[in-house]
Amino acid sequence: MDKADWIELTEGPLPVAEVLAWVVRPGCGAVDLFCGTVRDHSEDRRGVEMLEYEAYEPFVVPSMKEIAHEARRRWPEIGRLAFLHRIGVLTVGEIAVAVAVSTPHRAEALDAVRWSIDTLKTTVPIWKREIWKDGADWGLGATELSELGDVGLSGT
Amino acid sequence: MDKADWIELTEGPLPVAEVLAWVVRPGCGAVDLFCGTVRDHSEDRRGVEMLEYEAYEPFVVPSMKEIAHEARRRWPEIGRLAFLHRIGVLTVGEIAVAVAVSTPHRAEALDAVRWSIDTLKTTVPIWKREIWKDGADWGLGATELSELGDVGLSGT
Amino acid sequence: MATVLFFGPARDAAGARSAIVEGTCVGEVVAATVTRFGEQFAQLLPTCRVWLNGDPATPDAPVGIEDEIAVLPPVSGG
Amino acid sequence: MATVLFFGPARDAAGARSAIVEGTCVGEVVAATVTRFGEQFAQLLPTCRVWLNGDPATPDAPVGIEDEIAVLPPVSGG
Repeated sequence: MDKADWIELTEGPLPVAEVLAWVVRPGCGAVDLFCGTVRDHSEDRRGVEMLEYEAYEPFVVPSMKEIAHEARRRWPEIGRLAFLHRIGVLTVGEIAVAVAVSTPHRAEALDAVRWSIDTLKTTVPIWKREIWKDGADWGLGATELSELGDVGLSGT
Repeated sequence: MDKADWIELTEGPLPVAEVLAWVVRPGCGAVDLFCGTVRDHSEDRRGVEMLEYEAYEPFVVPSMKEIAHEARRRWPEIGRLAFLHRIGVLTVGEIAVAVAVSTPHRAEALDAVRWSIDTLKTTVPIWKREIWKDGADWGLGATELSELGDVGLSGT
Repeated sequence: MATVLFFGPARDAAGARSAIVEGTCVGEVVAATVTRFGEQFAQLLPTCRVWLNGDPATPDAPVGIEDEIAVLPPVSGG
Repeated sequence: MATVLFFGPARDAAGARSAIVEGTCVGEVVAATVTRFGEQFAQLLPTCRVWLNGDPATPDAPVGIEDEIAVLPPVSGG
């Protein structure tokens, strides 16, 4: 991994320890890594056991690349950046998404990670299905799909 | 590690992969991990090769425990929380400090990590010495030591 | 005529992952899906975005057999 | 009389990690360090916090041989 961005959609467990080691740069004193993990409940659905993620696969990586590009435009200090999302069936506690950024100082890493995960959640074509003891249904609290341009012009 | 907070001062490499796995909770859908890493420069000091951290050792863990306590008061949603700091000599790219938090939703994890690392940097009795090719001196941009009470009453 | 892909809840509502649907532009194809896939799908459609070959589509964009229209309900990744 | 510990830049300025310093309260001990450790240390002192046995100290707090006073310059952890 020599390139500056590590952007991946995968069915296997996300290699977060490797991501964390990869994202460190000599010129950067700060690394922030956010992980979205499978939770055992969702609003009033108790006992969620698994999540199944599906994606409009050919367009996930391009969509994450657009976010990466915009993040670098907003925070030119970014050293390395990683966006990884998993699809398929995940059990409680497993990591579904990882966002990691290195920057010289900490404020930029924290800001860039927050903006990136917020944007990823509204612009990347991925859906989750929640599977609990007595049923299964699509994730609550879904967000109408936005174009990066829509979100890209607000904030910061 | 059964307890809810993992607070440690150590001379060895920080076990961040282990921290990341430990901090995940079934009731939490978000984990944020911030790492402060050794940077190869500092303001106008180029070519920093190593940092040496020293601490008022008996009071580092108590001071970090106070921060943990206050973080849990501010964000009662926190599942697990880890603050680790390393002392001794570190080379460029090594991790000096790690702050990790899990919460049900992402905003709280990101807020709690930011507040915790900001507070840790001003209230924990640790000093760094920068060692570069032609010299060594104490870290630039040091902050007058605050009581947690001073910072604890502002913000959020 | 174009291939229409349905994702997430739209797939359940349509009862299909994909379908070949008549129409010469995006708007015509989408209108035809409403007729064909019934009430539940029709109710979901206003919350969905429609992409043509990976980009947001306008209703008057012409389509042919090679084109892929995607019906994308509110997303829930992460 | 109390043990005084010097950290970070205060250690360099004092030229010592610790010292036994005369005085019956924190204020007296600190005043004695200024006399004893010279100009560079005296200049740094106003930026330092002074702790007594791990807690912030007031100048009038009484001290004895068992007590530990720490001179803590601006911190730079993390």
